[in-house]
Amino acid sequence: MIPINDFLVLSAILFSLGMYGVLARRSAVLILMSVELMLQAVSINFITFAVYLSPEQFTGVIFALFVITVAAAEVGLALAIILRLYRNKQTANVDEADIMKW
Amino acid sequence: MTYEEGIFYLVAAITVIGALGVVLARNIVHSALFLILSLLAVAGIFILLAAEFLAIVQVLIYGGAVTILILFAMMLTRVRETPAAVDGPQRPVAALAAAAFMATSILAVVSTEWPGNTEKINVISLDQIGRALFTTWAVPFEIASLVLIVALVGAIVLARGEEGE
Amino acid sequence: MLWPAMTQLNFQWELLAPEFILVGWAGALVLLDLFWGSSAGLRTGRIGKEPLGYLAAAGAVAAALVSLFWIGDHKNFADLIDVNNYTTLFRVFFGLTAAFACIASARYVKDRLLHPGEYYALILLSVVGANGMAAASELLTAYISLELLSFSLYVLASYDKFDLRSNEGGLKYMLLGAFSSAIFLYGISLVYGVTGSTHFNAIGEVLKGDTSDIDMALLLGLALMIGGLGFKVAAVPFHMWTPDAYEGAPLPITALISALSKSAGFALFLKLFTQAFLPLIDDWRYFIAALSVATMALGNLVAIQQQNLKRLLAYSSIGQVGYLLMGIAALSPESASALVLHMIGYVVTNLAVFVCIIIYYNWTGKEEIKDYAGTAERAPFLALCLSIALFSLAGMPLFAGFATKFILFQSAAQEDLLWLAGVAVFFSFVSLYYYLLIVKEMYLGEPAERTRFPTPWLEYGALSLLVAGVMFVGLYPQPVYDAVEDSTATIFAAVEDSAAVSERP
Amino acid sequence: MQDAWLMPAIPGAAFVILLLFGKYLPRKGDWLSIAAMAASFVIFFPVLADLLDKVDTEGFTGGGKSWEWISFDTFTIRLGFFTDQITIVMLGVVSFVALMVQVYSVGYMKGDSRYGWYFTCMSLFAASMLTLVLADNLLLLYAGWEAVGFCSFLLIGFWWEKRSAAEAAKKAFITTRIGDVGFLIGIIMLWKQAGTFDISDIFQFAAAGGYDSTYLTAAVLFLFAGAVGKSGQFPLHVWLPDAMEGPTPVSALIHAATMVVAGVYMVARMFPLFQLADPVALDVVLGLGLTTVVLSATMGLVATDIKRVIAYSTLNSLGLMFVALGAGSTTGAMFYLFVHGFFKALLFLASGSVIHATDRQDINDLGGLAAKMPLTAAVFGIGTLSMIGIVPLSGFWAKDEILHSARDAESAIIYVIVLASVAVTALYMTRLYVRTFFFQPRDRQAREHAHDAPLLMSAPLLLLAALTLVSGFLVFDGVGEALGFPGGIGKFVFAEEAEAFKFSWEVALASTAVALGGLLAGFAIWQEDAQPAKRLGERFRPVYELLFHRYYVDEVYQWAINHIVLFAGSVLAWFDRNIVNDTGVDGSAGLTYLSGFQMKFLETGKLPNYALAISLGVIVIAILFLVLKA
Amino acid sequence: MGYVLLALIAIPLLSAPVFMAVPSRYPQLTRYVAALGAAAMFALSLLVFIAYEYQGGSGLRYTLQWDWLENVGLLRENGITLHLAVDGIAAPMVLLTGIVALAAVFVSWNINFRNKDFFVLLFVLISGVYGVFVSQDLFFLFFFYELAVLPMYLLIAVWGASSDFGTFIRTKEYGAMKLVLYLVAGSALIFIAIFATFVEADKGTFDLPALGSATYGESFQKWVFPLYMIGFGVLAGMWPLHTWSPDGHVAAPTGVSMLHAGVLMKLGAFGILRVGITLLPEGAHFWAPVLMTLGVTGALYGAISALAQTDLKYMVGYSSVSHMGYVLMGLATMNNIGVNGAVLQMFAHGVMTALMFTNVGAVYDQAHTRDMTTFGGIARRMPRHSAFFAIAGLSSLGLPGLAGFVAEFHIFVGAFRAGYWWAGALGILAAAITATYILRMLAHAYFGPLNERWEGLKEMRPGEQFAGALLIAFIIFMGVWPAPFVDRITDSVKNIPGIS
Repeated sequence: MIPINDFLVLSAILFSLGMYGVLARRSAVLILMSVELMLQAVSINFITFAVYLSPEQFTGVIFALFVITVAAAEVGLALAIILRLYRNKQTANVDEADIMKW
Repeated sequence: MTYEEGIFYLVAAITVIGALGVVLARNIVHSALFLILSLLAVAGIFILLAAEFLAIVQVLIYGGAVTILILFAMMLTRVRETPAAVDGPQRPVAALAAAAFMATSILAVVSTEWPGNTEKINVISLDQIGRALFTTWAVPFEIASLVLIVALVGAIVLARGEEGE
Repeated sequence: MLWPAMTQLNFQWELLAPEFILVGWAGALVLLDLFWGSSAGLRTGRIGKEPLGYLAAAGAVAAALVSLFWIGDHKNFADLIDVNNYTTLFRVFFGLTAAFACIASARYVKDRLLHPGEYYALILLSVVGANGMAAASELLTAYISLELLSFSLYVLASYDKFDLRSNEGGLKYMLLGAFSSAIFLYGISLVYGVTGSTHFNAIGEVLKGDTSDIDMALLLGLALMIGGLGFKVAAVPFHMWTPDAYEGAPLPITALISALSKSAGFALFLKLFTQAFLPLIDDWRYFIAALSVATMALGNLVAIQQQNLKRLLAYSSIGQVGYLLMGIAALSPESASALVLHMIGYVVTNLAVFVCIIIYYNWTGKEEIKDYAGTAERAPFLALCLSIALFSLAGMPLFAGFATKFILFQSAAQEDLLWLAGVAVFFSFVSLYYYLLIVKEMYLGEPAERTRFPTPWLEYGALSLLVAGVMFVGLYPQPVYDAVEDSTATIFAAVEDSAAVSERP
Repeated sequence: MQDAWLMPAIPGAAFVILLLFGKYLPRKGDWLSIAAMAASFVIFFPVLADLLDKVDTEGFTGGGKSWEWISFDTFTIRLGFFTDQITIVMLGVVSFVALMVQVYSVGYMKGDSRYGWYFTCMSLFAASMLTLVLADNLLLLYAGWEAVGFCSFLLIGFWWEKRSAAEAAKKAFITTRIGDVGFLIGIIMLWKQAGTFDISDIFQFAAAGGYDSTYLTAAVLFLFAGAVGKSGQFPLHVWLPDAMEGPTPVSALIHAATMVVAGVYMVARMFPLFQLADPVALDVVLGLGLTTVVLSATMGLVATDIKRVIAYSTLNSLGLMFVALGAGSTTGAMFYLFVHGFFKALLFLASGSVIHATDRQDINDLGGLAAKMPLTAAVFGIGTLSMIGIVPLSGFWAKDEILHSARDAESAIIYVIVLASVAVTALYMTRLYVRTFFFQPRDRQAREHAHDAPLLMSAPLLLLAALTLVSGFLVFDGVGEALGFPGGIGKFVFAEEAEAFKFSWEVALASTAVALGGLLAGFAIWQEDAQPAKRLGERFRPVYELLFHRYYVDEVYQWAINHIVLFAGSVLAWFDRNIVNDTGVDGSAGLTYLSGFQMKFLETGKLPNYALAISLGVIVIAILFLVLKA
Repeated sequence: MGYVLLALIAIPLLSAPVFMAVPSRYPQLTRYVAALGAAAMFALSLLVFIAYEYQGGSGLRYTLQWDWLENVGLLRENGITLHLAVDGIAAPMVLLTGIVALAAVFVSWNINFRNKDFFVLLFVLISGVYGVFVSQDLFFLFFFYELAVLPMYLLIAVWGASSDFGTFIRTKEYGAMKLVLYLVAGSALIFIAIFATFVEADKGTFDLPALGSATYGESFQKWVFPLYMIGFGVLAGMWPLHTWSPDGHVAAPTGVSMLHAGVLMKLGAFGILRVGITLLPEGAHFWAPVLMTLGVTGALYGAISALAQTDLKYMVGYSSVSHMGYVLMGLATMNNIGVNGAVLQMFAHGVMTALMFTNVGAVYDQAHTRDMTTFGGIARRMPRHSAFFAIAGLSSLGLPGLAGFVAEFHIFVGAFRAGYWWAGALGILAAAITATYILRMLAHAYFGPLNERWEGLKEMRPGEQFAGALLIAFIIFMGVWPAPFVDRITDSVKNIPGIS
């Protein structure tokens, strides 16, 4: 069988990559995509723990289900906001959205 | 190495490659495509975890809805496809931070002795999930529906073009 | 611990009545807006929708009143939602907060925003989310409630569609919010992994035992959760969104973010850390204390530099978070009630400040500090109320800030965190400076013109209520404090009773 | 004697009435002030009689009445009034001279815009001075001491519209105040060991050996500092000549007869302590007295203002009194004080008449007044001769006592110096007299209008002159016996350690010779248009300059005040403003502000930076968690 | 009688609505209301002082205790109570407040710009001051302490005056801000000390008598006392934390300066005594030499600085620093004579500095300058004013028969008794320097030939004369017959632990 740590390490890698994406990217859409990667890692974690460690309650699985749902909603909402910004400012680049600072 | 492990490593590799593609690709559309790859691979991981239902959900919601939404958004926002427009000046620091986090989290995960049987995957049936979802977890389920409504209403209110725009 | 069979779970749906009222009311408002607008033929939706705000406020108050029904109860819904004094306190508190936000919104929305029905509906839904955060006894419910609150606020923050600052603030708020909730979730997943449960009490039960095997993942998870919650309550260094979101959001929403989001965050923070992580307090105490110091320092020092009143209030609210975090760092029954007491005092005061600013904005459309020059002459009552509220924020006597800060700091000192109390006192002193700058502008500045502003009776009424609240808490906090202590006592009692969790109805 | 307290109380009451209602009283209430003073003087006689009755009683050390003022715990202050032999001498002088001066003032001050205020101050002065004299404890003594200083301030600055008067008043008060610093320290030092302010209790305590010798020496030296200031001894003598800015009767009363001798009185009063202390204490008294004698005598030679010359003579006399004290002769000092009160008041009042009549007070503007003002010239002459020390005027007898004690002192130089000072005194007093009353007037106009003072002003002059003539005889046993105190004033004053009147032809002849020599030399030098004096002045130009500039002491002080005290003040003010405030206070505020200014740039407005902050926060917490746990 | 104390706090606070009710177009009515309120306070203060029985007993009189917050959180039975009482130390302070408040109202008579607001704020200030003096609960003591600071900013910044001194400018906003921040900074330390005290006492109450009966460890006392000392010391103008005082006084309107220098600064010294020394006697003993040094330094430093000032208000401001230095010296003696002296000096300085500010204000109102070098001979035009000023000055330089002497004398004696002979001697020297600057000022500004520029000056207003006369009456009363004060003060000082 596959040891639990393999999944967890994969999840950690995925999460870190997502984090990197959020930090390094300039496009709002790309940042959003990176966040999705992080959420994927979370889902993997939840399911892994559920199936390995607490199958009798499998809260993890349910949790993962909710994470995916929320993530989808999040994408929809975020894209609407990005679109709004783009309409007003003709950019989806987060670096350029800095009229408010200091 | 059992064949299961073999498959796992393969799928995991695809996942990671996809993820790398998402965060590294210079072309934003490529990133989106990599994302699809990665998402699908994660669905594969779910299957390896015996959570087929979630894999399906994953494919449907992510592979379908989300990615299409993202591609739409890309087209609507006509992102300039220069590398400079894609990556920020913060890349080196970002890489360091992400690496540090990765090291920390992997270390933490590996050095933890998980309580319970860490070798055996337990199958959780769809029946169980469905039952739990509508009884035990009814409240979060309903709140989640509110979340979706909010997102929906919000997206409409915000994205909708107004008179005179 | 055994997972109770489903049949043992309590499904008294009436326990969730306030939330049902809120949701129903929200739906009704959307519909009302839809039909009212078209039937009146006012298609722009800009005129005549003012009463919607008052209706929404009525809904929020109704929810608050209904929740009073469960005073003294110790019930839970499906082991996910606690209905006890803690929940009741926050339900009432959130309901009233939202009601004031709605009243303050009415004129503002009428003048400046589209889609009022949805606007008020979202406010009511955000209250549902906030209620859920305070009531949840389990992480999934807490998380999903948190997202409900956040989503509502994301939308509301971006609600001024044609204002670049609103767009930008909303975007930052949303993306960072998503990022931080990913972090929070990752933390939850790790904690879930090591404890096998998402129930606060169950987690606490596990952590009471020997945790040396699972320390690494557990602490990593804890760090991530602190990050996620820190974002929600705007603790340094997770606070960066706050000034921008505050500045960008429509004014009533800024008020809502500062009041509702923050206090809901703390309600969850407090409950989670009390019921789940109290056994590890020696591990995390000093981190929270450090966050607290950093938060107070940055919030108050940077606030000095601000020109924009909303932004200043954002930083000042960050500073306040620093004080509130002391209550977590010193976590004990006393400090918990002190924290909640201070939070209530702070939120009431802050709402008063925002109502003042909104009134002023409705008059002039300005929100820079220098625009307040001579307000004392043009609107003496407003200037007086704003001064009182600002002095309260600075912790001056007669007003809520003094008594509640005193109690909060004392509770930290009691838990061997005298140094932290000292730092807090110092920054509280720094804060007086920038509050005084506003007072100075109002009383010493030369007004642009000398005419009096028209009196907005309703808003002034709300303002008077809030200022009365500020004075009440400042002059006679006993009833509020008693109520707060009754409520926080329940979450600590739950810790002690957690062994008997399965015997619950 | 129990009721000696009435003596200050009556003028005190008069003061209060005058202060509050003076404006509404007829004649601005001058009569009230004088009546009060007269009543006070009348009371002096029963008090004296009472004392004379009791003075022979065994173990008599004086007596009086006291009230509790402050009391708590072990700390009690009783304020009371007390009479003994020393007091009575001073009381006589004060009450009599004060009465004379007030009567004189009615004429002298007539028409002044602040006529009523003048008498108000005079009443206050009389009350304070009598309190000082009668005080049975050091605190009340100090209170009286300060109060007379304050009155002196008010009266020197009486014509405060004159810049010089305002300045002189200020100078007088501050200079004496410097001495009072020491005085108060001394008082508290004495209290600290004895636990009481009561003078007789302190004596008992000291006699019982309660004070350590060094400690006591320090304490009495501090006390003496007060006397130095009050009695114008070097180096705090500078205020007295300037004090002549006040109305002349004031100079007569305060700056000649009473207040300035308070220092002598106080030292005499506390003399038992001086004796118990290390001899150094008395040496200091003597040394400063001697220095003052020398300085004032020489400065008197070149001063041209009548009043200033007399003021130098006052300094001179005060110096002599301290010499006597330093040499251990309280009798000499007190006796000189007694007679000095009369003849110096006389001199001042007479000079007041001159000034009143001519409106001039520079001797270079005067001259030849004897014919116009015969009475004034006569009484002035009596005063002058007494001051010079010519037999049989009172000054002679008193000075003789002092010369005796100086001769008995350790060093012959003292005797020589005192003798020399007698000569110099004779010289400048002669100069003063000659220049004022004889020869050609230098300002004819002034002479034209000159006339003797009216009766009201002359009567005090005559009375004082009479006393100047006879009071010296009190030293004789016979005189004393006739008056009720056998043994003369010497025995009377210090019944315990009576000092008999000393007389030796040797000293008397020496002093008379020297005095006459000075007198004749003075007459020779300053006759007619004073050519010899001018020649001498040219010849010894530097000496003249030195004397004319009063040894540059005032200049040095002024320089010190300007360049050290005020400079220190401005440095401190600068320090306070720029270092303490602008750097220390505003600086730390600025630092806070600046740190906020730096911190605000953390908020870059760029989302990735925000995300980075979140990540780093989480990572740092996580790593620290793990490191700390591991 | 406890209700009298409550009334002292409540009258000024409850006057606020009354003031609000007065229409703005009747400024005169506002003044009458203010005068009435102040007169009532004065009468009650006098009552409190006179009726205080000082023979025997615990020292607390007129106790009134109302529950405020208890059995909740950290608080146990009687956790925080509105516990009002006076003791022999508070009684003269209450009287002082009454006197100065009444005088300040009359001096502020001619404030026309928004005089309603002015009196409201002024009365809040007065309420805070009374509160501190009569509180027997640490929380409320601090509450009122801050309350007294609260209105200061507006009082100074709105009704104050900026000054241009050529080389530097002190705006009223600066003075106000500095004053308020300084005082709050000081109270920050007190805050911390109170927390520590509460924890250490472990009584679950802030009641001062209860806290007084607790035991505090020696090391605890040693580190907490300086917090109280410095924290309260700021308000007491303790060197080198005094700079708010001259600048603040200069910027403030006259009535506020009077209250501030006259009463508010006393709160600091009062706090050190009532809280610091009473609760932590061992700490006080340990730190007494430091306090003594600071006190002496302040006395000398203030006096010398005053010497260099040409601005009348700065001079008075620095003289306040100097005199508060005496108060601290008195406290540092830790014996009953010195502490008595300190309290006496609080009263004496309060009255005389109020008088000084009255005078400075009177002349400034007409001349619009306070530069003493530009004056000269104005005693001719304003004789009463000059006499008042002179009396204030003489009291401050310690002329026997006036209040200042009695107080300073006690302090010096106390210092000598405690073995601080050097401090006593320097203190006396500082008094001599005081004489120098007071007389310099009088000679420069009031005496000498009348400067033509000031021909038009008039005598000060009747209201100011009344205020002055009131203050002088007490200066003389205390100077001549201090026993009523001393008896009351002693009654309580002897109960303070650690005072020998």
